Amino acid sequence: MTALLILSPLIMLAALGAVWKARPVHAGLLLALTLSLAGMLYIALGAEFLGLVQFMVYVGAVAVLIVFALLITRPRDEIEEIARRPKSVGPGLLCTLPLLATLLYTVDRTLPEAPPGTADLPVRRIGELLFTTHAPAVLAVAILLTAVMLGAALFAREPSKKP
Amino acid sequence: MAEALQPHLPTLLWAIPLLPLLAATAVAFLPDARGRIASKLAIGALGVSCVLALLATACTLTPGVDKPFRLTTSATWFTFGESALKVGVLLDPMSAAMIAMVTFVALWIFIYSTGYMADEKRFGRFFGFLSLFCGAMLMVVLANSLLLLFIAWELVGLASYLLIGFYFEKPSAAAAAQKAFITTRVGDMAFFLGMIWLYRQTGTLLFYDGGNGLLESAALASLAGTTTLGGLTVSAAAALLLLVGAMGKSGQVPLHTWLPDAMEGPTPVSALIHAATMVAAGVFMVARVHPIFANGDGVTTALTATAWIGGITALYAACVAVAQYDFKRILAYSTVSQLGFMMVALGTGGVGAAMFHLIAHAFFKALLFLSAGSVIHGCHGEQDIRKMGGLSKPLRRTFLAYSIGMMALAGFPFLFSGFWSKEAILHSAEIWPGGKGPFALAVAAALLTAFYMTRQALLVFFGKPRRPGVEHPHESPGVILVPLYVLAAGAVLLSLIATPFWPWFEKWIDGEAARFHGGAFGEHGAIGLLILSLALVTVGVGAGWAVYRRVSDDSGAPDPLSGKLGPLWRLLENAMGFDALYQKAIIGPLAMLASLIDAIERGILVPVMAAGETVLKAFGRLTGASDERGLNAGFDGACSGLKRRAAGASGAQTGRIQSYLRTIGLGVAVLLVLYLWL
Amino acid sequence: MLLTLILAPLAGAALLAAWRGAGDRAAGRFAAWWSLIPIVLVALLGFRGANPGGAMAAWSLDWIPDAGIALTFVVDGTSWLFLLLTSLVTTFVLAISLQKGLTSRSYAALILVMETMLLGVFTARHFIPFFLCWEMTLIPAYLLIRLWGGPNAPRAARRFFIVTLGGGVCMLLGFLALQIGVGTMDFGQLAEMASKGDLTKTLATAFAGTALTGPTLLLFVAIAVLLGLAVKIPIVPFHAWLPDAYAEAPTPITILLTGLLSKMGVYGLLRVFLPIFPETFAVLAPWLAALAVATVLLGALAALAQKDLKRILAYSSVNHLGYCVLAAAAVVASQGDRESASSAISGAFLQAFNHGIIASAMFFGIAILESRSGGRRGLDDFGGLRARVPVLCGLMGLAIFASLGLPGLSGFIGEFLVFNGTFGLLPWAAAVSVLGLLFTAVFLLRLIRKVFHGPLGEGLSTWPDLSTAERWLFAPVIALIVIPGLWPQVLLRFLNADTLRLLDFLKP
Amino acid sequence: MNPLAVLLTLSSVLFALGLFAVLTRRNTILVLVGIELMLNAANLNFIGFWRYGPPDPQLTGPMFVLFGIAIAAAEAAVGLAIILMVFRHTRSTDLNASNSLHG
Amino acid sequence: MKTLIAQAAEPSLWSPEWLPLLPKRLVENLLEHFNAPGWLVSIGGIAAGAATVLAVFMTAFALLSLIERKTLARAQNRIGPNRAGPFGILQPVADGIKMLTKEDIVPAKAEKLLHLLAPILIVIPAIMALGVLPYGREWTPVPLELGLLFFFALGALTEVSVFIAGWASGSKFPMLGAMRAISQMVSYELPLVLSAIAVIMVSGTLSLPEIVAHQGGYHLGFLPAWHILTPWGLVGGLVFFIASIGEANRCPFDLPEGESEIVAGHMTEYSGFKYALFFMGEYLGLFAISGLGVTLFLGGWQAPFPGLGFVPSWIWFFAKLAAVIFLFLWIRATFPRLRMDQLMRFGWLALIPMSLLTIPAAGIWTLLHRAGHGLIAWVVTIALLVVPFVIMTVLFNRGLARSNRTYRFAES
Repeated sequence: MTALLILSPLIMLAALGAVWKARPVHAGLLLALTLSLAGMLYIALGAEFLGLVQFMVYVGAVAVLIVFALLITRPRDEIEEIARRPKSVGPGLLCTLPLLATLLYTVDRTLPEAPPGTADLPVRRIGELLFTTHAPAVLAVAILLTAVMLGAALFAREPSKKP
Repeated sequence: MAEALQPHLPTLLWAIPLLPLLAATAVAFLPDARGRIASKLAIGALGVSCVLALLATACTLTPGVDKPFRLTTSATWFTFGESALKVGVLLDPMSAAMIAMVTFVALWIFIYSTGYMADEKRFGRFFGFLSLFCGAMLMVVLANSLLLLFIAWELVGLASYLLIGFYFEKPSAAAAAQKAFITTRVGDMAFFLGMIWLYRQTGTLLFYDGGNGLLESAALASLAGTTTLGGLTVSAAAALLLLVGAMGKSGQVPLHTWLPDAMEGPTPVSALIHAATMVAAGVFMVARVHPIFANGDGVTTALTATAWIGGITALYAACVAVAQYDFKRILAYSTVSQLGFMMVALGTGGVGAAMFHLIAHAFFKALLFLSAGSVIHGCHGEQDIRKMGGLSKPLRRTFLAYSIGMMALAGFPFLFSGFWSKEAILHSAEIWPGGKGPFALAVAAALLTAFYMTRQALLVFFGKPRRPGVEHPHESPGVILVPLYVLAAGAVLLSLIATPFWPWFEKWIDGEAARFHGGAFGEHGAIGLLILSLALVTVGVGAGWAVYRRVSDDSGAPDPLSGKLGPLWRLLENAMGFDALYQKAIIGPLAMLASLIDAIERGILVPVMAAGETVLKAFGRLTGASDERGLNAGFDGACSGLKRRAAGASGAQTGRIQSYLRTIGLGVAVLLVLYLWL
Repeated sequence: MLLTLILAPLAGAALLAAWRGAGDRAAGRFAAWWSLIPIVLVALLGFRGANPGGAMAAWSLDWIPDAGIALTFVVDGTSWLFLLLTSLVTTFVLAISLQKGLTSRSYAALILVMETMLLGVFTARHFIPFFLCWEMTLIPAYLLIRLWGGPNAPRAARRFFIVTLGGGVCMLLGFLALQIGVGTMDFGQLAEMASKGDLTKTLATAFAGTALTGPTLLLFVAIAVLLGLAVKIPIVPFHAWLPDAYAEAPTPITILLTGLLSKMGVYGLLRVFLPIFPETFAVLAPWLAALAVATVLLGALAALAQKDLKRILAYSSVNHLGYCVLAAAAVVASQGDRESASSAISGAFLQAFNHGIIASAMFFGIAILESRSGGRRGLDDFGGLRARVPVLCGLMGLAIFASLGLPGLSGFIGEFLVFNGTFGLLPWAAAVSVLGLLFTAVFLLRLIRKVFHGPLGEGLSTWPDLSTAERWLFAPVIALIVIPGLWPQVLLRFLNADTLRLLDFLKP
Repeated sequence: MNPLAVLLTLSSVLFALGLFAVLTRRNTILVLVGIELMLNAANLNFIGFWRYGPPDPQLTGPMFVLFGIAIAAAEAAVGLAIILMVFRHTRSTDLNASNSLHG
Repeated sequence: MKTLIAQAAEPSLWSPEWLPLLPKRLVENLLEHFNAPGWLVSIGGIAAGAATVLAVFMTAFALLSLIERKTLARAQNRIGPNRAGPFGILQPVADGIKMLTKEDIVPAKAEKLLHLLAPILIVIPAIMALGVLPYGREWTPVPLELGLLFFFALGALTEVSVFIAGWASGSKFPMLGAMRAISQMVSYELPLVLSAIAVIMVSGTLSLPEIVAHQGGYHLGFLPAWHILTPWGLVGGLVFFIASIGEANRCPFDLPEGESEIVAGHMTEYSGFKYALFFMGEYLGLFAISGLGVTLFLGGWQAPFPGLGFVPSWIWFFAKLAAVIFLFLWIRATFPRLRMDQLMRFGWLALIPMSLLTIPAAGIWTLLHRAGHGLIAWVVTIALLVVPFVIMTVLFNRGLARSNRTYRFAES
């Protein structure tokens, strides 16, 4: 609970920064921060495995990929980059705020008293489930990832310069 | 020796036909340039087969046993449904005599061929085909199953086809090959039907199978017990069908026409296939299934038919042979005639006589053909006897061998196997209770045989060389001559084992021990028959001598007889017009029928189909048009109106995803607000 | 495994479709190699053998359970034989197309699609997948004839398509009637009902309004189904589409048509029609036997009158498949003569298989002649070729002799079994049909004489003999002609159990 | 205070922030950042309900998160690859620059 | 956070096996003696344990910086540092003093905060990673249940910090260096993790002490049951080793900081203490990853021969670690630096396929061993690994011979 109370505001702040920061790289790094904080939150909640996976995948792969892409696609003049605050904030807020309000309202209204819950996430059990109950899903994800790997490599390849 | 061999006999028996077949297969893969190797391979395989065959024959000579030696093996070839089809080999005196003869004669003909065909481009191929033939022929004689016999029978036909068509560049050879195959196939189809009929009736195709075989009592009783159309027993009907098969193969009238044409093949082929062995397969087959033919009371329909057909063939072919000019054609017709003799013997119950004549004929007819080959070889390929004459000097050694064969065929007394075998046949025909017709026909044929052989001998070897004719005839090399003498010796020596004094051969075939019997001539009027034979030979040879003693030197001069016989001569010259008859009565109508069917196909069926198609097409056009004019037009109009109106509305589409998303989001937000708060 | 087998060619076709940059030869080579996959799978199935229930492999999916429509595919020995034939012939066709420079990407892909459909037909045990595959073979076949065929190909292809489609529609109508009347289109269930005699009763109740009796109704249904099969086999007089289609199609495709497509008809007749309509078939049997005899004789005689080598062989195919129909007619006439009936059934299947192989070899020979002579294939265009191309002549001769039923080669076994079975049951039909065997020999030997024998024809003196590639292409087919001829058990062992099972359905 | 409520609030806020980023950021990559945030919010929910829900031997929540993470990685990779391709064409990552589908 | 409590009843405080835990236990005993609360005791214990590890590796770091220079010098026929102290043994001290006293320069265009953060972010994960390794039978500073996963998760952080370092410097060379470093680390992290998966499959656990325990015992009485001595383990270990060279940016994969091309990569704009931190981070990372390699494949603290159990287990660990580190140095002295495209090509086309192959091989190995077919397992796994290896070698070499030289990553 303590960790939750400490981490939640941090996560929100970091996420806010990721959304609002003008420089894309800052936003990307803040996303990494957000995600790693979320990973810590998972660990604090007892899901160490998920937390560590979150670290590995989100921080180690996704976030890095994003900042990497940001670097590659840097525009020629950096002034343009600085000017890129979020645009049409009004409509954005108009969409987002009712949603947020609804969500919070619903949480507030419908939530029963939380039971003490279980904090045990046995990795062995995860493994068993993955390769028994969820084996087809694992297979599907494996195929998906392979396809993604090949596809991404194909997409991102420099178009071959034919004479 | 024979005892030591006994346990291995089944294997050895299979090996006898398979060795030449394997050699043929191997030769098939050799290139043409390796002809010498091919010939050595073929001769080697056949030599081993020959040794094995003689050993096997030796095994059947067990004296003192009062029932025929019979060794059978069988194995399941395939199963269909629950039924198994068995094939096997059979060794009894009949097949033993045949394998010994086939391998021995064939071996010498092989050797002869290495000389005769030496200049041939496709030398190796030739030996491959010969090997194939020998293997198949041996399979025919060894088969213990009608099916296996039929299979080998057809393979023999294939080999014959290939060898007749060996000079396929010649259209006549190609046509002769096709004719041979198709004519024999007519018989084969009857054989096929007969075989299937027997199989359906008895459930087996094995000849001897420990009491369950086709030729054993149970099956025979079943065959005789069922009658079919025309009041014939199944036995008779099937036997007649088999007889048709035998007629095709053995060139009996009216399926004989292919055999003279088959002389288009190389001479060794004529000797081996179309004189000694294959054409005798029909006779052998009838002899093999003789129990079916003779299945019934007394003189059965099948036997009668066999005897009459044999007699007619014998006389017919002898007549035709008188009026031929081609060296080999004369011999071919003589073969047909002699096969007729064998059929007479079979029809009149003389299986032993028929088999003996078969073996003896194989020797002396092979000898005659080989001599003919030697003559043709020496005359640079000339085959017309009118252009020869006086060859006894330049071709003295050939002439010697030829004269032995000629005398055997003509039935010169005592020293020659032909005399004794013909004697036995006439004897069998004479005592036949079914009538004297076949006997009379055979006697007439025997007379003519002596006549036309004398004619041939005189025209070819005596007198002076005719002009225009053969220039510089020369003697053949030793490799050609040695086989001649070997066969000549055989033709003479065979006469020792089947005289009435010591009828060893016939008894052996029947499975009895032979005794020396000095008084044989005293029985059944045999002495009279002997005198008749002597008279026939004398008259025949004398008449020949009288007519052809002095023939003009001009090779263009007509035959002395042609003037006297007039139109009859021309009829004989054309072999009584069988070919023309078939052309008009069968081939022509068949071709017309085929064209008619083709015309119906193209003229009626296809137009019907096309008409149906047109109807469909018209329907399609109609619906298409209605779609085009009616439905589509209306739809297009509606669409274009809609398009115009839509153009105005498309301004809202900015192409910016986020503006779309925002719109969606606003919508969702409004919905949420409505849903939750109102 | 079965599904993999059926879909493997389709996957190959899909890959070809996706491979945009493929050159013609590359595509052809790919397809030929790819088509080895079904062969390997079929061989594996064969090695695995059948389980006691008789099925080597099975796959089923309740596709539309409400309508009782299931995608059921089963391989038993008989199906296996046809699968083998299909996979072998397809590979052969792809290989010779490649060798003759005919292939292109779409060509190879269409052939592969066709293979999948054929595999489906030969394994389907429910009418819906059966019929889907059955009709789907038409589209690739049509396109292949239409696009790669001779000058009159469009017309021939159109007729082929329309006539066979018409037959298919008849068949569909028949089975729809069964679906409406009986409520199932599963072959196994229908056969089960038929053997209990329920089919007639149920049909009569369902169509009570038509005032027709059950047997009459069943007769209509059976005739409708039979029409579809008759067009495909084809039985005289429904064969009119065939000579043109065979002659106009490019020769490899002709191999497909005769080697595989016509086998669908035979397969359907014996495996589908026979068990479901045994009694009706028995009523129809004399007529069918007459038609079969007509097919045999007419095919042979018509072949005698042809001048085009491919048309000769086309009619020869008609003739040979006539024996299969004859056997089928004999089977229903058996009335308990199990041995004859099993002989006829085995014979028909063997004949179908062997004809597929032999026809492949013969048409391949024609294809070689065509490519050497620049497209000529008239009977009189050649002559004396045996001197120039002895190997081709020898191999072609082997195929021809197998075709005319020379013992020791595969064609004989089928014919022997067919006649053996037929003679016991329909002796006259058998006796008359034997004439067909004779005529077959006549026109085939005439072919040899005109093409290979005699003096060398004009302009043929420069012909090369078979290349190594052509020899290797011939080799497997020739092996498949020789080996089953000497050792028929190699094929029959797959058939026997099924034959007996099929007979059990016919028990009165 | 109810820990679940805290978690859900957090996730709601994260989701809203992510949505806001998606709707307003002009750099396509940062739109992707927003999407990642939203996904993470969803994951957080799953974990929250697993942690403070009835015991579940099937571990549905964590399994879902696991797959979610894997698919998010895939989605990011493909998304970035697409963005790179677009960037090569237009030399810009501005989402509004790729509006060639406008009406 | 849950920890694996696997420590048995404690024997004498001074036994050699327990020697490394002495500080921790002393502090704990002391605190307990003063009746400190439980959490304080454990925190004190952890701090003392961490301090022990840190002290050990700081010393090792200092020594290694010297030994590396000495070894390289020997390899290049030089003498190496020999001025400070006997045999130059005081050289690290001298270096340290120099580093600390240098001016700390921050470029004008740099992002100040991130620029400061980067070196710290590099060191911290390295130290944390060192905390989970099992150094001895009784000595695992923080015995996590998910130790291996934890280790790799920390590895992810390194990439971010390298990126920050490169980007925050605000100049070209660090940027390029960072991009190289990241692409390299991402590429080489994959084979690293994949080859570890085989180990996880066979030992069935993510806990590092358990993995080491699993490698206890001897085949045939003398052959240690280390993973490296199985076919898949050999391949996996080699892949792991090569990938760890790449992951640690060591020669011949040291392109990100290749001085001849881009000065010093992402460290170009750093000086003084920050530079020292980077340096330290790299060396600690090297220790950590080598330690992990030793743990996963070389049997951790297990003795190489039976009968050597009397030697304290942590001595074995450090001996193996030293051997591996020496291998790193040796390779650095031997091989030339690769080109970027060669590096990527090698990583994706050679290491990843081979590491992928170890996974089925390990699976088959386990299954067959469970079924009792040890010999078959050898044959099958060897075939499974060798055949594709040969094929790949052929293909790889053929491709190399033909490929054009492209400098794709230098373009943008």
